[in-house]
Amino acid sequence: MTSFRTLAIENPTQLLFGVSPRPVTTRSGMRIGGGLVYPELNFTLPTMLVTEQTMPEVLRHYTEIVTEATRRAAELEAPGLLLEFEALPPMTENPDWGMDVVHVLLDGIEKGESKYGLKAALRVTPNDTREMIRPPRMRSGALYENMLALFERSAAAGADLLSIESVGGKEVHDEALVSGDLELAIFGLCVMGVRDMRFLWTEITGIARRHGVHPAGDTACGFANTAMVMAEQRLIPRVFAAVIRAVSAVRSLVAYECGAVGPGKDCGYENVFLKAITGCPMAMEGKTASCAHLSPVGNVSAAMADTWSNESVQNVKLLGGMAPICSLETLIYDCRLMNEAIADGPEAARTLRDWMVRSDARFDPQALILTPASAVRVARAIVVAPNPYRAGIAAAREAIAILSDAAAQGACKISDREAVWFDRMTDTLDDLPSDEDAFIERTMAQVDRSTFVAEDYLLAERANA
Amino acid sequence: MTSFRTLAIENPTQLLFGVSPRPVTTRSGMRIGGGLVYPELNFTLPTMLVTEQTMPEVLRHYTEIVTEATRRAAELEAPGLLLEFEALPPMTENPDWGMDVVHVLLDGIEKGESKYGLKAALRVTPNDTREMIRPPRMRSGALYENMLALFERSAAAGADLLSIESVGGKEVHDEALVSGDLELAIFGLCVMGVRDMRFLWTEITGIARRHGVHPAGDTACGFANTAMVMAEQRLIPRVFAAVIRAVSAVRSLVAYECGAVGPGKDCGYENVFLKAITGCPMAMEGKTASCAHLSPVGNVSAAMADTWSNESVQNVKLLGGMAPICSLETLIYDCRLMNEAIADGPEAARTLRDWMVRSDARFDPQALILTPASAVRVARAIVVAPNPYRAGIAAAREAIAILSDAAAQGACKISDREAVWFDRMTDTLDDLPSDEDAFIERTMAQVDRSTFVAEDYLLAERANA
Amino acid sequence: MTELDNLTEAIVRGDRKEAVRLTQERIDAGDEPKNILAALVKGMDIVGDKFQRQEAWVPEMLIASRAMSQSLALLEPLLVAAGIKPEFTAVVGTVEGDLHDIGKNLVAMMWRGANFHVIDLGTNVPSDKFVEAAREHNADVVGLSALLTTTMPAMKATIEKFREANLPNTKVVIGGAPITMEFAREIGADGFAPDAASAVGLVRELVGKA
Amino acid sequence: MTELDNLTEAIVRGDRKEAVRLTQERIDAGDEPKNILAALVKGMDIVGDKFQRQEAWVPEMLIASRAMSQSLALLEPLLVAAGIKPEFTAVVGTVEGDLHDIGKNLVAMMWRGANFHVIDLGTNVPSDKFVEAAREHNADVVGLSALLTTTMPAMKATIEKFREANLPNTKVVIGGAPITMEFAREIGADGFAPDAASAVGLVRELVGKA
Ligand SMILES: [Zn+2]
Ligand SMILES: [Zn+2]
Ligand SMILES: [Zn+2]
Repeated sequence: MTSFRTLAIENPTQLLFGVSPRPVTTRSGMRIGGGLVYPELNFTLPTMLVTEQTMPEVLRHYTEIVTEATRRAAELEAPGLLLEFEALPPMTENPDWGMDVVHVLLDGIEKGESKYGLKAALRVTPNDTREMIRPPRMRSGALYENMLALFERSAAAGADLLSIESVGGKEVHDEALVSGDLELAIFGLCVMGVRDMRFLWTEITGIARRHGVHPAGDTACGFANTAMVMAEQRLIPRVFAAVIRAVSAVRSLVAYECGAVGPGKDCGYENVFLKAITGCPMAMEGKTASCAHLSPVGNVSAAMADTWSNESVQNVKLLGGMAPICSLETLIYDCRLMNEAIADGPEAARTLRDWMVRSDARFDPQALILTPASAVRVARAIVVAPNPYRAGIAAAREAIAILSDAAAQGACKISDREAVWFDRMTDTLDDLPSDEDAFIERTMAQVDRSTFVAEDYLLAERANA
Repeated sequence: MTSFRTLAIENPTQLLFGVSPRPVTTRSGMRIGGGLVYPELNFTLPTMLVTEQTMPEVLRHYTEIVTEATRRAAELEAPGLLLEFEALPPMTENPDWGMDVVHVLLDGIEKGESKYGLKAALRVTPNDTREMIRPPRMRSGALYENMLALFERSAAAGADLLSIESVGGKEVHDEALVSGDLELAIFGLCVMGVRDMRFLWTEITGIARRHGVHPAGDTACGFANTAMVMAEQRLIPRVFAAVIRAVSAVRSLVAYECGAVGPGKDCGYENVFLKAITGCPMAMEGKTASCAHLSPVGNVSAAMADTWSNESVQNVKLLGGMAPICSLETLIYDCRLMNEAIADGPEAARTLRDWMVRSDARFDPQALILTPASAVRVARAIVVAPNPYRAGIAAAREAIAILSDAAAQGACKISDREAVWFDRMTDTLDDLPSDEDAFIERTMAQVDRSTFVAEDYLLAERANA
Repeated sequence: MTELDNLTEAIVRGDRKEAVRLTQERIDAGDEPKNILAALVKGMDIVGDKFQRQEAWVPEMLIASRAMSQSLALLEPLLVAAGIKPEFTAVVGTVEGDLHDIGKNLVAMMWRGANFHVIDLGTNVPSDKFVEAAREHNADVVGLSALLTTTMPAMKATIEKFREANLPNTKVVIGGAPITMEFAREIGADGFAPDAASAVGLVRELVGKA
Repeated sequence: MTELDNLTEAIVRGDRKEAVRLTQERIDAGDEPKNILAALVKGMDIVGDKFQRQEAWVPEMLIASRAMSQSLALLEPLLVAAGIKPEFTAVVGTVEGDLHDIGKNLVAMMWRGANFHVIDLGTNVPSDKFVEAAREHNADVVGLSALLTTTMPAMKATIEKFREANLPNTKVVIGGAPITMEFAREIGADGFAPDAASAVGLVRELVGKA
């Protein structure tokens, strides 16, 4: 396991879209992070059941999507196209169904290549179906086995990239969000989440290695994006969500410690910290993912993107065509613009990047925390910490410092009823023990242990303590 | 009637998004063309009938749209929001229904202003329902009267901007497109179209003046966008569609000759020529209108935009929310980016503009013809011509020169089977008489006169000749 | 300010200890249980209003809700003895195939705060289980939640089960990110709440006026 | 290369004069009308193939189609005398409320090129008129076109009229920008063409094999 003790990118000026120190090359020759931003198209079914009976129609949808997407990408002369197949739960529970879709997509990519010379690649993202039972079993059972089977068989079939939105720790983190409890959030992310990801990503990178494909990365979707959506609905403070984002990087980083190479998953906005730490290329999503969710980070999220995604859209008809193709069109033009700037050299690209950053950073703390300057500060706090727990605290403290400084200077709009949370969160952090064991001891005594299986997190002894 | 003999913007470097010599100020204080690009949101009903019975549901949709749009625009702190109500034919045929929608939207705008302090404005675009009968009656009849009634009543109710996608000349222009007939296209656009627009826009500007609102502008949607869509489907050559675009400017210009002040209608890509000629601000649409149609001009179309539109999207649910709100989100972020560039001064804004231009111009002649350099050249050809007919020929010749030069220099990808059309189109132009009367005489002898009513175009004598 | 006003205030502040102390004090003082209950519900109403006006966050509502729960626990035996029942009985759960808690939990919290008796079936709940629970508890309302578009059909199936089961006094309402009014109408739901905050008003309107 | 090959070639080039001249020549030479017809149809097939391979534009197809029409006009009396009928009879039109011609015209052109007898009802066509025309001409196929989402319901209404009218030998197919396979299935259309080029194959498959 790699331990990242220094930053791959020390200087915020080097944090830039399309460029990363460790590019990832697909079999078709796309060099992700090698000087071009590529569109990453996501898509899902219209509202319908996935069953044995509906599988023919399911496959018809995916066939249509890949056929039309490769055609349109070729028409617009995209330098490459990344497709993400984010499985639906029944497809992970029944890997045969999932593999039917994988084959349809790989076939379509191959046809696109032979027909148009289009470079394309596939990311396969099985669901973390382990949580289908409560409390979830994280390291055994049929759900776990089937999930791994879909990874293994997708890799064997030739999927370029493997990803997941893993959920270990979510058992307590939902509660942490609803109650605005930073301590519990750190426990969910930096203790439970980290332990689960170490286990899971050792498996995934092993599978990838055996089949010569790329273990790409994870995302704190179920954690930090849930926080973002709740903040967007004004349920929880945006400053709290921004701090959660910073802390979530400690969890998502584990994939890279276990050997992931990027591009990190699109919805992991914490990828900005991970890019600074690991130098791996990152997928990002923002304004062109509005089909999937609104957000306060529409432009700033593109500032360091190596692939640019629409997150998810149902295969329904819009006036302009099927929705995934409409999304792809916009993504390709977004990428063209960034690639034109790159073509004028890093100084020019930085000009565009800085407009993206300035566009959002003054309106919302969640945007401010994603700027290159913030990214490097939080990333550094993480790598110098002695362990993930302390990294979580350090990330939170650094985020609070960044945000409260900006609030004080009027550089970011933060209302009074949000600003009171700075002290509240700082008090929480001040109250935490510096020793991880002591923290675990203390938190295990308080949490609702019925929601998770302690031994799956190597916490069984603590549970009995 | 103003006759434009010189260009308002002589220098391509001055053709820039967000800035125009003659800004238009809405009652809410938005200064369109005054240094900010504003989002212009378009929306339409999901697939449903519009009848007396369904009108309550119709109004529920529009209420939802305006309520959510103003709220999201305020949340994202948009400096202003332009809403376009593009009527559906039954709403123009029954102005009572159209006005019900206008009132819902104006109410929603007012609430948005009082609730959030949001600046917003409404563009009302009745349908050109005159073509509901064939051959259409252009200057009389119930269809015509109801259309004008919707204009008049919308203006009286306080709609800020009046627009239309007028169709005079389309009776022959469809045929011109399908048969690749440039002569007939010039007749449809520069003889029939111009004559109809002189009549219609005198009416519209009169109405606007009486009510103190802005006559905004027209679009060659039914002409040049039909050509673009056909070219995108590989039905007709892209170079032919690009030339049609240039010629269409002669027709759309008539609105401004009659007193229109902008912003020109979003889907009128010929607005780039009109901005150079008139100095009026212009609405444009591109990559973020992929919900309505795909196009080869996703970025270049933003280069001179004063409002930035999504063209049209049905009020259906996407994962991220109702589709119009998803569109709005992306538009606002697009505008933020452009406005950040403007904030750094004209030189910086031009940098962004030039990336937008370069992004598309080398891939497609339809993009190349919309660049600032092309825009000024075509615009100049138009204003120095003695009459609309000769302006059409001059615009076509200039467009062909721009495109064939670029093809020769490898500056724009134009295939051999497209390039043969340069000579073909030039031969057609060479064969045309220089005298407009002679042209009319000759063409009237050939066209299918059953498709239009000659006297409605002041062509009756020619018809009898 | 009366002692009951102070109790209301303690709920609003989410001051659990003070709320419990004041509740016990009022019980000991012999106040009418229904008046003490009213003071608690009033506190939650104030918090709910502040939340709707964006003056309070969910975490603050949650703290208030916990203060209310503990106070209510003290009061419960007296309410039972006095024959005072919760305003409504509600069953909530996330439909089969869907594991999303938060929206459902927020609705449960809002309903509890309004003094509904809430039975929370959790996530990934089969349709039969909703019907059973509704029958067993004689529920006034059942709330179905879904976040995935792929589980929206499970919502439809659950509503069909309710129609078959013929429980005319039980209203079935739905909510969740992908749900629209149209969908609710299409599948024959009795009501639809676009967000947790409007779930209380929905039930009061649907059931309360019936 | 035979004389009939030359005729095919003239059609492909869209050389109307030469096509007409060669047709008359072949008639005068006493060639079998059905062979002359085959040469014409073959020309259009070649143009259609070129179009599908993106080697020809619609304007070129249109020119070829006009050359074929004029040649066919010469041939028509002989075909009638020989009892040779067009392969299929088709009715096309744009549905009520919709004025868009071009897509419908392209389909008509493709069908004519394939030697279908085509009755074009124009745009904004009420549903009854479609049914009447289909009955009158004993149409094998009716093509409904719509470009507006607001006129898609008119498509549905027209198909319902056809079902009421009970014309079992008439297939109703639909097309237009907003139309999907799903919509076609939903409203009970017999077929759906995503573009004009595929409209010929669709009819041959639907009707030809019946
Ligand atoms: Zn995600
Ligand atoms: Zn238009
Ligand atoms: Zn429009």
